[in-house]
Amino acid sequence: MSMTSYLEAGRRAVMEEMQRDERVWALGEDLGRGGVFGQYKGLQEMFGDERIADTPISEACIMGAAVGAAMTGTRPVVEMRFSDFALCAVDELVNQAAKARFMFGGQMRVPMVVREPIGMWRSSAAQHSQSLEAWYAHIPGLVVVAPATPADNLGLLKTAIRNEDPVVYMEHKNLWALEGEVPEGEHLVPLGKAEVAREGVDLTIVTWSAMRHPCLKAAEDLSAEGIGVEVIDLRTLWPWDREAVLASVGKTGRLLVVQEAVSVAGFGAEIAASVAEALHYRLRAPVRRLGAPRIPVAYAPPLEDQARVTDKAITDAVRGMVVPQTVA
Amino acid sequence: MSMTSYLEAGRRAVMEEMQRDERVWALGEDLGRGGVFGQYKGLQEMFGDERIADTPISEACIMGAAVGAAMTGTRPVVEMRFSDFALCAVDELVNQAAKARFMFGGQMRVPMVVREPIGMWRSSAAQHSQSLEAWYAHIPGLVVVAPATPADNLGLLKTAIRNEDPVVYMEHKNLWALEGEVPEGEHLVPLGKAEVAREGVDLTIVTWSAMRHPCLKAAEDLSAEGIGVEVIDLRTLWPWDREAVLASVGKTGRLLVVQEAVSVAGFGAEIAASVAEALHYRLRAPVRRLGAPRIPVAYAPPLEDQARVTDKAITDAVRGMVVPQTVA
Amino acid sequence: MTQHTAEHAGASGNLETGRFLPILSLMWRIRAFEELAIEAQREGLVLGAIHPSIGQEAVAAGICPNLSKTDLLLSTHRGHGHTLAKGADPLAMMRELFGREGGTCGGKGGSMHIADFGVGMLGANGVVGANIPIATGAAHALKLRRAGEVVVCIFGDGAINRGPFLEGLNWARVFDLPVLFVCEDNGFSATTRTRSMTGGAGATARAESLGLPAAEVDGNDVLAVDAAARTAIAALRAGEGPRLMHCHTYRITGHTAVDPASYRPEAEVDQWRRRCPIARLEAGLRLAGVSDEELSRTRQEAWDEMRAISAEASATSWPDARGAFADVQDMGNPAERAF
Amino acid sequence: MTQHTAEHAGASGNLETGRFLPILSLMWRIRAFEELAIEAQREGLVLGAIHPSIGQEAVAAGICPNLSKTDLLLSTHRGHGHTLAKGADPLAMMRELFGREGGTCGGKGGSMHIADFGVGMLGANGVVGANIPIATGAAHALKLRRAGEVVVCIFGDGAINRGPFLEGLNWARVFDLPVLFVCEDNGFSATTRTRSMTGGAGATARAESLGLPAAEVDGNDVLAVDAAARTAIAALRAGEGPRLMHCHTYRITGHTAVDPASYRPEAEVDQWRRRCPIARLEAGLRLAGVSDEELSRTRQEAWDEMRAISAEASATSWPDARGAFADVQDMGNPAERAF
Ligand SMILES: Cc1ncc(C[n+]2csc(CCOP(=O)(O)OP(=O)(O)O)c2C)c(N)n1
Ligand SMILES: Cc1ncc(C[n+]2csc(CCOP(=O)(O)OP(=O)(O)O)c2C)c(N)n1
Ligand SMILES: [Mg+2]
Ligand SMILES: [Mg+2]
Repeated sequence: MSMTSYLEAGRRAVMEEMQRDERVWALGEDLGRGGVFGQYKGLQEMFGDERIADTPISEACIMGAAVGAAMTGTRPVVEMRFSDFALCAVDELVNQAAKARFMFGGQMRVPMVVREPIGMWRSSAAQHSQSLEAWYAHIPGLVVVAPATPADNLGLLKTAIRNEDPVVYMEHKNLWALEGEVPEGEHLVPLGKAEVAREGVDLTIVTWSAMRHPCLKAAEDLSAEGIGVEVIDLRTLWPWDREAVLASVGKTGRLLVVQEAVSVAGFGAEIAASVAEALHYRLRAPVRRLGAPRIPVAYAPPLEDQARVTDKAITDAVRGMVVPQTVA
Repeated sequence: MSMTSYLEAGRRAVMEEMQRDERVWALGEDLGRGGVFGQYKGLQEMFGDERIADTPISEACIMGAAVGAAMTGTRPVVEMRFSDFALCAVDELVNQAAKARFMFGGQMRVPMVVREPIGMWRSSAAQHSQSLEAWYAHIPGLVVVAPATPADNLGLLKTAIRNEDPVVYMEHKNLWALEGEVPEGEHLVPLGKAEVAREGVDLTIVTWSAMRHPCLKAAEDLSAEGIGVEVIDLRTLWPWDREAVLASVGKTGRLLVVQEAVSVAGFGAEIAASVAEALHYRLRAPVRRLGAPRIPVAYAPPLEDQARVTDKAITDAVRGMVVPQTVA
Repeated sequence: MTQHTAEHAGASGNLETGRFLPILSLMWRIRAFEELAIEAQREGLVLGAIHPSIGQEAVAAGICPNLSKTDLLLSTHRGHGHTLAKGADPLAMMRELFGREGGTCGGKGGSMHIADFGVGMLGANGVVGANIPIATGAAHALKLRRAGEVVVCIFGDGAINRGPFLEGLNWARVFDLPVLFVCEDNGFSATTRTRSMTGGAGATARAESLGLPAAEVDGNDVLAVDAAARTAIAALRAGEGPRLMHCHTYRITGHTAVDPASYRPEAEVDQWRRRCPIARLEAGLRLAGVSDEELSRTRQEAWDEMRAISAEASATSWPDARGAFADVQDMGNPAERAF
Repeated sequence: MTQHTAEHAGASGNLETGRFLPILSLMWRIRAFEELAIEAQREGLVLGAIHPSIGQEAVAAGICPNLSKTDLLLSTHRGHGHTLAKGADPLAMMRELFGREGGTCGGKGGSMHIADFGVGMLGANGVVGANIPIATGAAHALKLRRAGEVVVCIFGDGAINRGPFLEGLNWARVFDLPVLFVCEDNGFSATTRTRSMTGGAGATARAESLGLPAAEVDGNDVLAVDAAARTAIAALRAGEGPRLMHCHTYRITGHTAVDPASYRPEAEVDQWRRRCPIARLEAGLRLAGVSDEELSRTRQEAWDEMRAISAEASATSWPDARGAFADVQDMGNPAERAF
């Protein structure tokens, strides 16, 4: 184990997989200079400018070329810079990458990873702050991953690069600097497996990506009050770990889903609806979601904060759920 | 009242609004020849080729130009042909149209309607059959409408054209030929109001778009068995008519959401989760969703049918819910 | 900009019959395949839309014989001819159009997504212009892999107004990729004359502005197409980077098989019927000494082959419905967890 | 392709001082505004990214004075100069950068979304190239409304590799719209030299291939920019359809204010510092008889104005947090129903 940042863990994942498999390459804008956040730093020096390829500002072609290159014996890692810019390449991802294997009757595979950094990151405003993971979870053919820790960013990105189908890999911009323990040797984290980040008996929080951290903080604070919160970090949104979530809520009888994204039609709705469908008779309180209001993210801090789910909001929500309810 | 097709109702809506307001115009491919389905037939002869504008195959520019034109004193109706092709114009819709009013602090408005026909339509396969209404419901700044009847297509499209913010207006391709009663004079249907298409006391079905019809068929069949199904056609997905849905489920105690779209992370999850949150203690059965499996739509009929929700599947689901459940 | 018109061997009567008789056969096979597909659609055997390339056969037949099986091809919604010319099995293709078992895509794609990766045909595409970045990426992979193959990407005149045209051609130039872009210009974008929607001189001017050598070609003259393709593909193989060919042709049918195409004068269609690329090649071959008997045998064999295929396809069973859950994705496979 | 370089009045010493003294003032105001914004960012007053246009002021200052208040302008992430030149209130702009009440966008947009519709400035944009279709549509609306105004759309050299560049320019030509596209070429797309990512000759060649007259302009010579803009805008007003200007310039700072820009040699930056567009205009004005005193007063006034503005902006209060729920949409307004 050693302390590594979330950013460095992602860089190491790409580096290790490129060393392991010469078919792996990365493409995107400014990768030669290390990428916009430094996630590719030094890799062009190490692997050359063919395998760490700088591209024109052509998101549609970055994504579309990756689809063609994935069909033709290589394993591209696509860098979209901000998930917001990936909106310039949706046909290529959703109509092409996601559907090709099926539409062409399984004649080939499209093994590509699309890195799409999400989330709020200091006054970045409406076009640089979105979290649209729910969109991709809705699209057949895509795997969706949203790591929350350095170790997971290493282990999940490596696994994603080895996956034979397209993966939308959503790192959170506000986590780049986060430090955490990361195993020394080969570290792979399976897709589709959640992590129980904290155990508890009174209520289950299901979350992913950056929200893991305020959830853990809230759980810590609540434990002082005698409330035992179990925190499940989904890590992969499709396929999400239904078994882990149902087992936990089956035990606690209470579910709170916490997401940074807009709550309306967010991925939390899928979790909440699935749990309500499966465990209605075991629930000791109604399922609940906590997410952003349906507003674009604003620039000025007091406005931006209105879109933020805080640990305070989480503790309040949990308290509201564990306090005995009168039947409405 | 007179019998009119769903397609003709949409055509009449555009025609009437263009007659009423000279700022209204339509743009898209092949509109001069009536549009790909005939929804604009005769309108270029009536209004000239400036107001019914044929465009290059440039979806990004069709959508983006509409944004600019809406900011500059006109009210564009954008024709995307198939909602699938609108995936070539997502930046323009989601990063620009939806956010401009907010991002620029309310300095102007973006009054535009984007017609995006959705749904399965005889062996059209994976790139011409999608229903992605859930995506747009998730995006702050957008209104989302999905009419199911000729009268609603007239009345909702007219209201949408008068709306001051961008509207994603999703007609269903399989309904074009559907005939129904349509009022003679001015007919406006308010956005955000559901219709109780059939009353019942045992279970509430919430649905929208083409699924209204198999739901009504199922309700009819079930009434013969003594099961009273209330069918709510949402009509508008954002804002959805929470009051109507909660009132109905408050009465029946049972909710089944029926959608053509992929169930996972579909809009049905929002409805199911909201109802489970709000009415947990009133529910006589767990909420349930019926939608497509998470597969692309295939070409060959036996495969295509696997993605279809039938009235048979609906009656089965309803029966399963009204039969007394043992506590799990 | 190079011009490829009638300045070739064909006009002077000494065309290589050994090369062009098989090309004639290919053109007839394409024609027969599509005529029979249209007939089958009328009979309810083809359920989705089909976009025939009748009248445009010289493009497919002039280009693809210059490719080896491992070279790659990407096509459009109007892709039957290209796919056949690349060597796909017509029976599997017809089964695909009929949505039957054993179709090239197992019945999942239909006409608009026809593909045969086994012969390097990486797919038709239902989204105009979407094949351009994909083809570019395929060429990028070939270059990374130091493979000697080349990629051909065929699209319509309408596609040059979509952004991916610029992004793909620019990309191919920047990375010096072995890809030949072919604008198969039939004058129409569905029901609209493309000229009225196109600023500037068109495909070659745009390609040249992006640094690609480009050639204007008479797309109804298979000899001209062949000559231009041969030159271009040789340059690709020599590592000279991407190129574009602009082939001028015309579609004799409507946009889809059911489009009456009333938006154009009958006289115009007639004029192009007289320029039929098959009849022109036959005339050339006749001049070069091929007998009428051999010509009609070539035609007959093509029709016989395709008639048999169509009959066999219609007698094939439907695919197993469970196939709808296969080939989606391995992780989160809907066959295990559909809803 | 027209060339606009030093072949104008400035070089010969008889430039119109009445026209260019205000332009000098504008350039200083832009420079001072941005230098102070950078300073404010260091002090923690500007929270989001800022993209300075220091060294590029001649583009904004050469073009915008040729526009009336009701003409329209669209800009990029690097839009302070354009916005000021179009007549926006610098205090409201600085407040926007500081995220304060009374900012041009009420603090919702920040530097990357600065806009002032009251003076025809329809917004900076955080998505490269996204302003091109929007500007095209604004011009389309002006044409539909038979309005006499014109639109100017400024974007960077990196934007010409995005699809919307092709789609927008083609559209503007097809509909003959009154829009002037300006490629403000500072040589870089963030940290990458754009030349290495650009096939063909560049912006003018691409525009010409789409049927737009295009001009190459020395973007550090405000007289050249002014002359080219005047010609182009007059043509627009005469209904001659869209045009493009390719202005060659350089950004003296990094891509953002915090980018050290170590990817380029100091000598190159120095060379461009010596071509400072402000110093060049001052030299021209001096030649035309303007006194050193007047020149330094012009400079001083600009700095004084902007210093006062920066101080006032920093003393302004934060916007009311409830504003986050306003201006989203009326139907389904989150102020009424947020979650
Ligand atoms: C992005 C996109 N927009 C619109 C369509 C609908 N469409 C299908 S074919 C076609 C015309 C294409 O014209 P062209 O590229 O010239 O090809 P052709 O049909 O003439 O072979 C259109 C508009 C589509 N499939 N994809
Ligand atoms: C579609 C898109 N891709 C990438 C980015 C990230 N980005 C912001 S500015 C920039 C460089 C733009 O270069 P250019 O267009 O020359 O403008 P300049 O910054 O030089 O003024 C990039 C890549 C973006 N904002 N939008
Ligand atoms: Mg065509
Ligand atoms: Mg630049």
